[in-house]
Amino acid sequence: MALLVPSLIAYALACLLPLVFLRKDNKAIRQVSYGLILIASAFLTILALKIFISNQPISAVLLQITPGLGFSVFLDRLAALFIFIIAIVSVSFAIYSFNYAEHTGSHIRKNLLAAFSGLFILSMVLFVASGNIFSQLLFWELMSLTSFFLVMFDYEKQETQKSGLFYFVMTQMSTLFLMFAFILIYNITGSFDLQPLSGASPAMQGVIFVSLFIGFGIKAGIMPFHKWLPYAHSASPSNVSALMSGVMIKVAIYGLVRYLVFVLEPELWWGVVILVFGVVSALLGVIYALKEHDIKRLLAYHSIENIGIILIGIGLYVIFRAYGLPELAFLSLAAALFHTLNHALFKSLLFMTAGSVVMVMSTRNIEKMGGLIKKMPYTATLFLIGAVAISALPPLNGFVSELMIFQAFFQSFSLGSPSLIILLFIGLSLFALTSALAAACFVKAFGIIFLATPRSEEAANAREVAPGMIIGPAILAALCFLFGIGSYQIFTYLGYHLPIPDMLVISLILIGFLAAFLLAMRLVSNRQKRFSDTWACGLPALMPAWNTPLPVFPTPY
Amino acid sequence: MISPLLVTLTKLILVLVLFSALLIILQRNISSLFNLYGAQSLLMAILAFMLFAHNGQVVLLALAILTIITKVVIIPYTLHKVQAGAAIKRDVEFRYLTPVSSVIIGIVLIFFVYYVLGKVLPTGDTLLTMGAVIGVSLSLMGMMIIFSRKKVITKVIGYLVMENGILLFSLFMAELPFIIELLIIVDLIIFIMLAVVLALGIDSTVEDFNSRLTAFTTWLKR
Amino acid sequence: MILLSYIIFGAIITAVLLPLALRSRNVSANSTFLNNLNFLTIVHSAGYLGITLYIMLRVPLPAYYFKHYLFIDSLAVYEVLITSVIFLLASVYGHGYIKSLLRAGELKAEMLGLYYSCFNLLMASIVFAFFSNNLALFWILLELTTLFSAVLIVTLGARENIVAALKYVFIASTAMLFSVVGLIILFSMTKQVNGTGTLNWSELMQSAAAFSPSAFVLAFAFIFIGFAAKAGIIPFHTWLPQAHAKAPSVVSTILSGVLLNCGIYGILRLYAIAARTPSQHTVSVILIIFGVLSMALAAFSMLPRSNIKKLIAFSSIEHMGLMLVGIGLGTFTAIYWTLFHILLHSLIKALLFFSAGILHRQYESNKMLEMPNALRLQPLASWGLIIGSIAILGIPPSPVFLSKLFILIQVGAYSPPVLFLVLVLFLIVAGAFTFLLIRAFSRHTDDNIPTYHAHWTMRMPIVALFVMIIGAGIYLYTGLGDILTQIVTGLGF
Amino acid sequence: MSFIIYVLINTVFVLLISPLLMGLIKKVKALAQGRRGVPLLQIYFLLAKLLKKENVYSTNSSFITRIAPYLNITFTAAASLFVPLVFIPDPVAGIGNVILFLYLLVMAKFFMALAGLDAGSAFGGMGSSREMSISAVIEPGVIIVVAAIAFVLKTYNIPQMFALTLASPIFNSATLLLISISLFIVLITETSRVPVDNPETHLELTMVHEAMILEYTGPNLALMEMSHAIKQTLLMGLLINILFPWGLATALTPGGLLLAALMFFVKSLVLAVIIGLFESLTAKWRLFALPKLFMLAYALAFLTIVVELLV
Repeated sequence: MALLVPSLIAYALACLLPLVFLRKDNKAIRQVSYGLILIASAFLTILALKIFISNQPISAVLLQITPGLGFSVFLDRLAALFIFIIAIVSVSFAIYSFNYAEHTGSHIRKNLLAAFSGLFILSMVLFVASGNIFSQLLFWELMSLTSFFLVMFDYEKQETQKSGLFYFVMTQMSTLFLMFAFILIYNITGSFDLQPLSGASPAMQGVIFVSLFIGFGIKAGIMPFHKWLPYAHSASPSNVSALMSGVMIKVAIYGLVRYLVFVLEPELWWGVVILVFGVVSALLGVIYALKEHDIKRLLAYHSIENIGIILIGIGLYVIFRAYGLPELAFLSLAAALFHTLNHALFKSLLFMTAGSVVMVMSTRNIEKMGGLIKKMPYTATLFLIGAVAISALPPLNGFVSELMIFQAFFQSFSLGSPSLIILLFIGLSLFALTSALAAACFVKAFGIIFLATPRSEEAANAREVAPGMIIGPAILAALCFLFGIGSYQIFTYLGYHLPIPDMLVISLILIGFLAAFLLAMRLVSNRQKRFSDTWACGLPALMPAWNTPLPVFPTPY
Repeated sequence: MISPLLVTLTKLILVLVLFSALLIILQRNISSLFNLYGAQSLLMAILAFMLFAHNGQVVLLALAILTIITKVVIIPYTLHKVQAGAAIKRDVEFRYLTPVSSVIIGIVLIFFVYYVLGKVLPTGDTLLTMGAVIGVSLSLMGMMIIFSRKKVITKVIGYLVMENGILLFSLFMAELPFIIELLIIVDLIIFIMLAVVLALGIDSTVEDFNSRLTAFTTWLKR
Repeated sequence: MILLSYIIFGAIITAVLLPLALRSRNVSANSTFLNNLNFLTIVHSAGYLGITLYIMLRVPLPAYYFKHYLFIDSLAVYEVLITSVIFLLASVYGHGYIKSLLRAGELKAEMLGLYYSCFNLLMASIVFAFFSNNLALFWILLELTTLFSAVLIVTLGARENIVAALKYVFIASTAMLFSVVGLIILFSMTKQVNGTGTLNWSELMQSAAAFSPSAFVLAFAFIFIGFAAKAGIIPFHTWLPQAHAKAPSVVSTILSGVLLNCGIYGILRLYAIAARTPSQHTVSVILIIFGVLSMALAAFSMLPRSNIKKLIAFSSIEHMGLMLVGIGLGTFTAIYWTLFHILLHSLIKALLFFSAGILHRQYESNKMLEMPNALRLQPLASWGLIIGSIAILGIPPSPVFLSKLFILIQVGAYSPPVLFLVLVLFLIVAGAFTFLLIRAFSRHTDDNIPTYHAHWTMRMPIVALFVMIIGAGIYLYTGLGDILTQIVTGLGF
Repeated sequence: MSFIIYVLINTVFVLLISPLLMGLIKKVKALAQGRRGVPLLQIYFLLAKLLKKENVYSTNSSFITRIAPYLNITFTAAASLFVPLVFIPDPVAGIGNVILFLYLLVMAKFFMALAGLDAGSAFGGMGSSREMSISAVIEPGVIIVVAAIAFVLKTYNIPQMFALTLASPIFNSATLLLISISLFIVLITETSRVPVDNPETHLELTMVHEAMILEYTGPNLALMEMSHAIKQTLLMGLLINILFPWGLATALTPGGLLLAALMFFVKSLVLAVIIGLFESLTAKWRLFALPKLFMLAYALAFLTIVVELLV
């Protein structure tokens, strides 16, 4: 409590300060505002970690309006995890924004950006911290509203207008379904408190589940409710895209998990529904991403893919729970939540570094880029780390969570129903396809953006970005390593003994091998080197246009 | 209790009222409409007077006098005067309904109203039922006129017919306190005037209309 | 005799104002004559507000006057409070707005007298309509409001204004005549029950239990037609969009913020009677059906709009539908939040129309495609529209969120499918608002458009409304809640 | 302690035998085509020669080109720990997790593909793009094959799989034979062989793997070739030890190890002959025809699961 309230106040101040001095073009005010966000987020990170480690839920009433109606706070491990996600990304966001936000339009817009960012983070934190349905709904709407304004940042662009309209209608649709579900819940329990819905009939529970799923699903960007996501995420400023893609869609996952685990009594078919939607989102998300040439839209489609993966985990959880397999159910849920955290980290990282690139290049078309690794080595390295993480490659964090899902899938032989097992194996193979396509996509993205030769004037004249825009993402990159390599230790420390490989050992072995090979090569090989032009088929010079990989990405089957 | 003669006479007049309404529906000449309306109002007054003769309530007498003064004399007179200044003499445009179909629908309406009110009204009192049914039907016919005619001036007549229907209804159902009746009638007169002025405005140029409206204002505050 | 003070006050003002108004022929925008008229109007509305506040604080309620023809109870005071606040703001706003219209030549100087006299008379008649205990008296005053507001609509003198006013007058008055039929039936019913007929609401409440159900439903249906037309409920709404869109923004505010309330107020009073008769359920169903239909029609009509004021007008229909549903649900919670919703709806509609008014002065248009650079040229009005829209859509932190949520909860308890339908309608409305606002405010042109400098009297009410809308949420917990509880119990729920 | 010994033994064995197997297949192919072919140990000579040459870098290239060979061999070598070729160790910290094994190989491939793009040559880009697409399309097959094995053997740890098949006298399950066909297709694909890729060509538009490493010379090329050879050995080892695990040592005795190494050599000889013959008998397929092949692998693996479910 001691940390929570001051943090909330700091966010509120961060929002109010630029609004009060809206017409002043003063960089210091914005810096203070982002500074407040930074401090508040740091506090919240500590708070979340404290709760997470001690596993003692915090529950308090912030403001009691009338009996049965008020704002209350409930933070257990689940909420703390999501608070942690929000806070840690916000820390990075604030550092990144110190420099980035100064490059965005007129001073009033800069001030508005700072103000709405503060409010946006505040509303997300409060949604997750909410202890009752009423405040959840309230802050959900507030979050939608502020994010809408952030999407509308470049409101004069035709494209943004379309995105904004699309986004607003979709958020309202999500509110529609949530309100429907919440009101049904309220009318069953007669209070706004989050409590198990044991009295309701299975049919009613089913209706509530479906509307909750659609409501949260729209916000999370599940296919076929995903249409808004690529539009909105590419229209907003890149630092905000990082928040939206990294955090906001996770808040929807929080809602879904909260209701599935604590309120409703899931049935088997729910799990199947979630799983099917998850697989479809994952697969189609990545296929759309492969076709994309706009870097931010590409990343946005990958968010859809990763939300699909998270949903696969949740779906498996429900299925295993319905079959009375608590250990597997826990493994799946842990996988889903861990992937949520991981995706938040590497997707924000990718969006921020992509934002740096877009800022330097003033275009989002990756075919105009190329060769940036030599101009922007730090940004390129950070992007590479993000790309490795999102492609689920060991030993980074993205791999660990996908591994957990794979393992859950592999153990589906313990289920009784053959048809269900077949379904799970089909899901498994499509999931594998997704994961491989993601790697292919990021080879393409990283290769085209950063490698080879510049394909435009801007790319040739690119410069490395300001330190804040390196440090912010770098924190996330470091965490990607930490949560990848230390995953087994972290789970064990928290008291969860999961059957996953100890990535620390693997990493040590990798380092050992690397050192060994370096040493061996030093000893036995010729260490001379020479530089020469790339072989250009005998032509005088290499054409930059050649090094675009052919669009040979056959649609599977 | 009520003398049979009076009952027969009342019924006769009620039928006449209905007949006048049908005539109004069919009529296209505007000044004839005013005259028809005046005649219908006179029938109202006579009805009110007959009811007064029967049960001796002063309210009814006052109502009869009031009706004669306003609806038989003042309103038709004013309407005629206003009409003299306007260009149109005949109203031949209709929406949704032609006069003939209006008449058919009007007859259907009467049966419908009889059916609905028959369920509510106390049975046995045929006069009351008849009065109420014809009153409501008259209102509905007036509404039909408002809907089907395009010229505002005929809409006004439709409105007046409606209002007569309601007067009829109230005569038979229950006598409202006089003050209320009076207020309602005054209200309606002001309203009619406004409608007429506006109607003229729509049929003339805007500048012309402005001066008329000003004149109306002066009249209103006299 | 507090009520007397209203009458005396109104009479004095009218006595001073009317002769003044009638002298108007050719006056310029800056004449003392106009200032005087304006000042008197402001004093008039401020006076009502003052007296109302005094009543709220000091006078024990309910109080009856003039043989129970007039009375003051908490509901009436509440409605009068809303009315006088809106009128006060409108008259302040009108100061700058009317001058601007005069300068632009859209309003003829000869019309000024008519405008101000009708404005003040409208105010008086609405206030007394709320205070009438007698339903017939209420009906008469309601007719008068139609009359005065119609005249206010035509003061602009354009042809479409006349058409709009005529449509309004005919539809409202025709429907109101049906109310008389209903009132007469009601009167005869009380006569059967009590021996003497009465249309006094307080007495109707007492004898309601003895009414025959079918007759009462019939009477209710007839009266409902009239009041529904005043409130813009489908299918009697056709006058509303045109009238609201064509009228000067000050008048639109009054029409939307106050006049529609009169209709809803009448229906609420009537429902309070219905709730004591055996036919409550039937009446509820009627109200809910009409309410939902209104919302549906409004929602679908809002989609293709390009005219801001028309959109706001349809939004009024939608909210009237919601209030009707709220009343029809007939539970304590539903009525409580419906009342709160009435207050907020009035305030927000005022905010929206005031903002649209300034934009109209800037661009001489209400069409969304004709407002380039609006956010830069008129930031206050633009943000007024944006925030007003957010508020009216019921998105937090707007207090409308509360009333919407709780009415919806009651709808959910009544029937989940209806709840879902209503939610879908809300979505459509939200979409329509966003579509129009985004299109309107994202227009950009490089032409140098001269900025219209809105007079401070036009800007001040907008700021005041911002404060009041937020304040309403806070006030709900610091006093308004008790008042609302008192009203709802007073109505017998 | 035994783990460290295992690491040493397995790594050294893999490093030693991989070039030999590579040469073996080459030889078999040459013989099948009626040529004499290069000596069996040619690959060792080649590597030695490459180590002596200098590294040539493109002026367009970045540090990716420099680190890729090392990362590549590191990850492949790490993956080799997951497939015990001569000796089954006790499970340690998840070493042997089949998914981790696959992804270590993908990681190696990821950097190789990046390196292919780095120099800005048209060939490299094309190779990377094709490699990643092929690997994406085969991935469901690979995973489902692995899952089928896991499903049959009820474990997803490779050493345990070997231990299980070793414990049973003859084919643990007939279904494993079905899987082995799928596994063979995976092997062909992952090691860039006909009909998926042609390891012999260098400057044809059809090539995939060779195109990516086109820009490498000298020691770096040696590392790349080496890791490719290791990868091939690992996949062969996986196939061999699941189907015919006989001879694998379960305890650390010098005699057992020697026998196991010998046994593995003989078995891999047979497999190399099969691969060589297969390569000689088929022609390279069009890129867009490949999904048919992968679909076959997928279908067979799926069939395994279905059969297993019915039993």
